[in-house]
Amino acid sequence: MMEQVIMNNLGFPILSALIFLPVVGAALILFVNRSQESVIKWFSLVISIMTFILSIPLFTNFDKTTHLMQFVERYDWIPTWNITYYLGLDGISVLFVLLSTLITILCVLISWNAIKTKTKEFYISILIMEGAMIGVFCSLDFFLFYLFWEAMLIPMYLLIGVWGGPNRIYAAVKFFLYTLIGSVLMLVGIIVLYFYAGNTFDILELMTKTYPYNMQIWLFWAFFAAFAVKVPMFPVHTWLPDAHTEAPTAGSVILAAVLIKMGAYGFLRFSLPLFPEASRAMTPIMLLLSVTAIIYGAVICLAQTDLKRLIAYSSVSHMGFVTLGIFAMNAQGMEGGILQMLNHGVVTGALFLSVGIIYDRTHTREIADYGGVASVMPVYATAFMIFTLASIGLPATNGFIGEFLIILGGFKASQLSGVLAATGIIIGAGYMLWLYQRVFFMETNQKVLGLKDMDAREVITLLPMVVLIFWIGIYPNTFLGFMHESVRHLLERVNTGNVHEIVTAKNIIGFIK
Amino acid sequence: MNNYLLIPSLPLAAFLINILLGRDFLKEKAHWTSILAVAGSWVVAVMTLVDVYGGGRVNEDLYTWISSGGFKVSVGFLIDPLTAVMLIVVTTCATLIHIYAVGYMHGDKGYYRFFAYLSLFTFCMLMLVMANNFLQLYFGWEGVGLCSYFLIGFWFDKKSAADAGKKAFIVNRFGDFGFGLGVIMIFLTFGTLDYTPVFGQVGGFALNTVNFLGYDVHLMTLIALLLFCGSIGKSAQMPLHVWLPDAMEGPTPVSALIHAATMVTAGVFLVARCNPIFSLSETALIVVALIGAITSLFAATIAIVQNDIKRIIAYSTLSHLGLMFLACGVGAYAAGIFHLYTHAFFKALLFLAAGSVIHAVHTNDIQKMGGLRKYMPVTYAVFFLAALSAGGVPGFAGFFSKDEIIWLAYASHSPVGKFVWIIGTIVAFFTPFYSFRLIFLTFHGKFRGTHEEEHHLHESPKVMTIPLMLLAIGAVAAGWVGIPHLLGGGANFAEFLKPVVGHPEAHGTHAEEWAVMGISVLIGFAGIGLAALFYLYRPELPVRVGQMFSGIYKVLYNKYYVDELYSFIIVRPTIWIAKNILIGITDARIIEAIVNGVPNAIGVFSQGLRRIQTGFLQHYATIMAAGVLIIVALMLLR
Amino acid sequence: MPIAMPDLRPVMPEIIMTVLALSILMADLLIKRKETVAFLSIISVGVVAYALAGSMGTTFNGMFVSDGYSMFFKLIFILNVILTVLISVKYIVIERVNFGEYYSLILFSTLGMMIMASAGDLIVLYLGLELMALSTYILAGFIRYDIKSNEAAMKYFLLGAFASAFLLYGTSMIYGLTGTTDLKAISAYIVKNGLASNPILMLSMILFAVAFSFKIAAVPFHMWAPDAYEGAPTSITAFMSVGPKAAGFAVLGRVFMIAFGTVKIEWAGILIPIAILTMGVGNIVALSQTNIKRMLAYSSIAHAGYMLLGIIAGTGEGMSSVLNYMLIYAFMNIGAFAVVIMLRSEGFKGDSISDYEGLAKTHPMAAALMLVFMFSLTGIPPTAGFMGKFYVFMSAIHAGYTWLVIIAVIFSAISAYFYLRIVMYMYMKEPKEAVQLTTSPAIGLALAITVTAVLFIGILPSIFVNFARAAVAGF
Amino acid sequence: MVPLNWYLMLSTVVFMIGVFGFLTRRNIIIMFMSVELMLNAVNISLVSFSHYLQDMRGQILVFFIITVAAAEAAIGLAIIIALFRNKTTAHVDEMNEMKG
Repeated sequence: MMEQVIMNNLGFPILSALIFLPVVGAALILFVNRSQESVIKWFSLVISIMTFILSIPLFTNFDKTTHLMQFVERYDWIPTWNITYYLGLDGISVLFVLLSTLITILCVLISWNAIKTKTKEFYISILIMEGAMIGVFCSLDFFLFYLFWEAMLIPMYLLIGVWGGPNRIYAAVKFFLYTLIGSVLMLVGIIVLYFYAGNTFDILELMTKTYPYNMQIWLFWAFFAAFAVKVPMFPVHTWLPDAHTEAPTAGSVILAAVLIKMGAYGFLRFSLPLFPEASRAMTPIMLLLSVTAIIYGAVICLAQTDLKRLIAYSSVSHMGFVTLGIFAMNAQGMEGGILQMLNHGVVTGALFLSVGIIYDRTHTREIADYGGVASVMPVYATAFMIFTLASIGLPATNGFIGEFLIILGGFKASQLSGVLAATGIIIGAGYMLWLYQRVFFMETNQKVLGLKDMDAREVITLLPMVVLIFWIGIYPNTFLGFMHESVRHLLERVNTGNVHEIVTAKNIIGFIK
Repeated sequence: MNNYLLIPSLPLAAFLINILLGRDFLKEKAHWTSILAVAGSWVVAVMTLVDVYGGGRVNEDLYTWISSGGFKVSVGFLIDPLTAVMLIVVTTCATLIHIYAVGYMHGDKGYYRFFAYLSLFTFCMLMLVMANNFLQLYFGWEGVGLCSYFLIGFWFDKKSAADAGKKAFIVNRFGDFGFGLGVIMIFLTFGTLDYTPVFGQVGGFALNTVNFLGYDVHLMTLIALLLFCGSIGKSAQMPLHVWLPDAMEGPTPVSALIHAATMVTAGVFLVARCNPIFSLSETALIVVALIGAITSLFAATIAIVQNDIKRIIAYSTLSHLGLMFLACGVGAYAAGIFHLYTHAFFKALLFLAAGSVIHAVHTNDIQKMGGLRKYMPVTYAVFFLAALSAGGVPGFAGFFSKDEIIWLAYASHSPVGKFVWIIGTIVAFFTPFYSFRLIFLTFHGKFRGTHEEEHHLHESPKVMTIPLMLLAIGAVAAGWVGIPHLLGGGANFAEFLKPVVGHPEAHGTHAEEWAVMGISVLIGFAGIGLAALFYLYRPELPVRVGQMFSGIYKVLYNKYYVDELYSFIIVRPTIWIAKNILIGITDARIIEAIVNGVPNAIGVFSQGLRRIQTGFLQHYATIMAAGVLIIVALMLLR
Repeated sequence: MPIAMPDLRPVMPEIIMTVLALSILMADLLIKRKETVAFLSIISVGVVAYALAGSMGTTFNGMFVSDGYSMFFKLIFILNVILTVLISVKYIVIERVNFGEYYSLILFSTLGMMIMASAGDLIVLYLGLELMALSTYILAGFIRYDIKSNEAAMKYFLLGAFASAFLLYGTSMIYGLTGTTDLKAISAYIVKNGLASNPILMLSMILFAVAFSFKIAAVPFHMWAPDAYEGAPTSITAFMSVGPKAAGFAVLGRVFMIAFGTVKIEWAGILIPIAILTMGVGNIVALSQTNIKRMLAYSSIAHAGYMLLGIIAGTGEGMSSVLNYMLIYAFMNIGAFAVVIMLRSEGFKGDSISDYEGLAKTHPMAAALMLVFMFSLTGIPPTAGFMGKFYVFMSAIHAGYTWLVIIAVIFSAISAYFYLRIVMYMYMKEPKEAVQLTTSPAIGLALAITVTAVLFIGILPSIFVNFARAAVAGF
Repeated sequence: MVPLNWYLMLSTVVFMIGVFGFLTRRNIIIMFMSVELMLNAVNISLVSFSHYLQDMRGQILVFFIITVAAAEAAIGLAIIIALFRNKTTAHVDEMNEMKG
């Protein structure tokens, strides 16, 4: 059975090009002499910019009036297992491809002077990472998806482990093992689905089937293992602070901006439509975990003394919002969730970029080593303030739109989770402003005296983020417009089938409502 | 009226110009952009007022802001009498304070930044009052909060300033938490967030109840109280008042504009704006009235013992805001707004005059002032006028609005009407008392600072005194637009707002009205008299009284220990939990223990398993043989 | 009685192999340059590979079967020879054991494997197995002056002989029970006489399982492997980790699928605990190794565990997944050993994991290759290792062993730790001392072949999977 | 006629003796002899089966086993000699260079 999709009609295979341009670029870097660092850097920059330019048609030519997959490419790949090379985008995934291409440019820029050893391998890793990330969002074949999903681990492991901080090896291994253990369970789930659905990995076709309830339940948890770790949801979040803290700036940015989005994306793309009944039955548990993550992450931030660790825990909190929105199972929650994924990518990405900028100067992440930075680096302080405000969800920044929609959706789904999630916003303001105060305000710390304000490269790195923050904050419909149809379709799918409730779910419903 | 968009856009443009170009290009000329912009807004606002007076209304959507599923909200503008009044209040005060700030902030290294923030604030405040839906209101609401944060912490290298800014923002977030939920409830109830359809439909929901977190509650009460949470935060009512006194860390023009005239009154505006909802819930109104009354009294009592000139005025502001809520709570929304309007003038004036004083003596402590009258005659004069107005001396602006509130409280249906009237009257004693205590301590007597300081005393420059004088006109005359029928006026202000907020029914005779007015006026004069006695003629008395009631004095001086209480029950426990339980136990001892413990256990297990591989051939063979036997045994057991 | 000449075509590759191996043994006396011998042995296996093409068929009354299945394994063996020889050329010079017998022994061992793969009768199976084993014992102890090598050979030899005895005991039982040693006939006899739950049959299956488990180094019959792998010359470790293992799987598959195919449930019950133990012990003990050869030994044990899953599945898909895995394993494992060998230089052992510290800085190319092999052994896409595991898991799940696969994937995730440790040492630590790499065109070629194959199969596995499928089609 | 079972029992007993010998003796040569004992046990059973089944296969296999055992002995002794040269002992307990 062939599902209805819109084949790519741009005249060139845009998605393949997006995936393979960086990979080919990385392969070409292999042939550059490692002593020619500036050639490597410029070449990577050009490749990443070309990829970004190449991704612009996705933004301009996307048909927002349909939920069907677009820009679809499909070729036989491994006919033995009925595996196809099947790419396509819908409203849920398209924005993340754009985010990935943008973030990569910024990562190349921010690493310009920060990476001094093994430059060649670094840029190869970044570019391969980009290809894999785009691949994850484009794949419509489960096998292909899994391939990219896992392949991503390699460059990320290297990014953290090779160019990271003092405790980088522990962090890298933790990251790798945590995510790997989650994903291998998903692999088992994928194979089970394959056989149940009649030997196909075609995601769209898999979605047209219905699966027995008990199977849905355990597959839901198998997938949960993979996605929850990536998100990361409470209580499997502890790899994130370590990974973020130790990773080099570019690594943290990719991790925050794109990688952890994939968990939430996985829920949207796979868990919900494939196991609608199980997802509905598990909603209370998911809401509980989300709300816990929101408050837990936020409260922990209050006691952090490490700049990156604080932002990492804030990611746990913010991603709690995302999963809350997704499992609210209504249009506002879900669209808010998707938008918040994007927002979090932009804002936390920007925060990590900013931390990187100052880390390059001071080489310390201890908040106590800062103070009064606003006096010496006013432009930087302004940029950081904008990101802080977006992070605490001030109206007219992107954070507000996402969080408001999520709380609205969450409140609709379960009043208590909406209310509790809203408390996360209060605490969020608390830790972010306190952080800002300790770093930027008060008397100028001796250690930051005489720091130079941002140079042009750094300003250019942060500028797109600032623009996006206000763009989404002031005119979010540009972005929300992409997802309306797809979310509507997804919700229809989720709300089909019988209502099953298992005992635990019932109990927890009782607890939450 | 088509140019109403200019009102917010001019300050926005000024903000953008100043923030982008101010540091490198405009520098000490930055004020020009901001002043021109806000003056432009004022002109348009006046034109708008004229239009509205002539019956003109605007309710237009500019563009769709957010749309998701059934949720759709626009950026849109509503201009009706209430908006028009607020526009005038905001733009007038803002213009004068901008001008004043030119002198006050002269030479500050953040000069351009200051004006940029002021413009941004003006923009947000205007968006707040001009919104035609709740979400845009929320936008302005948070926006002004942000500017308040920026401006309180303007001198961010001072820890106290940075702390105060942060505190203001976070305390406000507590209120906004409720406000936001209120907005969500409104959407879930009405399916829209636009004022017009929401207020149009409220009647239909008058008796509905809703299950909220397991409790069945009256829908309108719930919504009204949630919204009121926002007001409590923004207008610094009990129990979220703690941020306002600290906010005095900001430059004085900021205190005048944001923490007296405009932003803090947004809470009153919100209640007035949502009067259709509040009016449907008697419970909510009672809560509003009581919180207003209690705050009013509470703040007034604190004000009488404070020594920081700005803090005294800040507590006075709290007290007056309480009165406004008191008015709203008894259904007299127009009176509340009227007081908001007069208060904006006299309170801004008080602050600016205080600023002028601080500018001269470089301290906030009134115990170190005294006798300034002869050095700063203009400041003294306007301060005096403002105090008269604030104290409710007949003829001055404050008198008319305050009197209306007290009368309507007395005459209202509200079950707590009489109670809040009593409190209002008590406050009417305290207000002039602390105002004049302030005047007497500051301007009369002998200068109590050093000789060196005395040498530097001087009147402020023209750019500061002229706005003072202009505001003084307002402080004296602003009330004349609302002279009650009783005194032969037309109560025009209330009439003007009637289409929006209606008119409360007053039950009482003219005689009663006279009596109520007379009592409050007399008690007000008593307050002035007592202040004169204490601080002009018998300065040793207050010390003796303080000693006599040292317990009470200490409680008042320490602001009832509310800050300490919050720190003790909220701030410190939260951080303690974060440090010791979440990081210390959950993350480290439970999750990380498992996360690291399992691999460590596997590692230990691995080491153990390694030992089986002893290197001795016999052991290998034995294990093989044992393996065979075990498999055989397994098969036999099967 | 007319003497009928048996059909020799199916056995022709083996005959050619015998002749060539003997010739090389002779030629060694004349040729001074041992590289030439190496080259000749590669040519020889090339000829054998060519001869394979026309060898389909059964001969000697079904004692010798040359079908797709055996063909596939023989290709793996030939590949194994080629790669082993390529990585040996320089290495045995460094170890000062540059003798021509080395190559002929490899060829003889391979001949034994080929016979095993084609065995249609237990007698032939035994002969092949012993030919393989005896040659390998010598190879393991090839560095005569090295105590470790001696010890490796001794342990391997004694335990191997011990295990052979079990095999023979099992064979005699089956023979006594069914009166035949022909695999097809055994199967027919079992079906005809309803012997499914016969205890003697059971016992003999257990003994076969034990003997084959020994060859594939499955727990608890793996004990020889770490020591033999560590002590043997590294090139022979590579050879042993692929050849005898593959041969072991070849006979395991053929005996259990053909002779005992009808009592699958019974032997699955034997193999499942073995598989779980193999994956568990292999992966877990590998975690705490400090010698890379030893670590790879445990890794090879663990991989045997994964492959057992395919056998346990007991389906054609399962078998073909094992074949596929074996092929992939040959590439990635020998590739890894090739890098290990490069680190061995005059006066430097280079087999400790800490020797890899900072390799990425001193020898980025070698480190990158090792990285690919390590990720492939872990099973991270897009490398061949992932495809191999994926296929095995898929077939096991299809056969209904989902729970077993869950155990396998968790162990596979644990295995990431020790493979990544190598990567971590190479990339994330600073070099302690300058490690000299011993390179040669031969080893370069071997690495090129293996890394290309690992990446190619990782991206386009179709050809190989189809090949493996076709191989078991005639089963 | 001697019943088959008697032969089989003998075979089993010899096999077990071989196994225990292998497990308990420490001298490599004796251990190797134990293995030979095990092989001979198999030979006994094969020959007896062959006799009772009136089938030649068993005996053919026995010939092969004897031959292979001879080869095995040659190789085994060679390995032992190589070892003895380096270690001057034939005691397995002293051979645990590699473990863990």
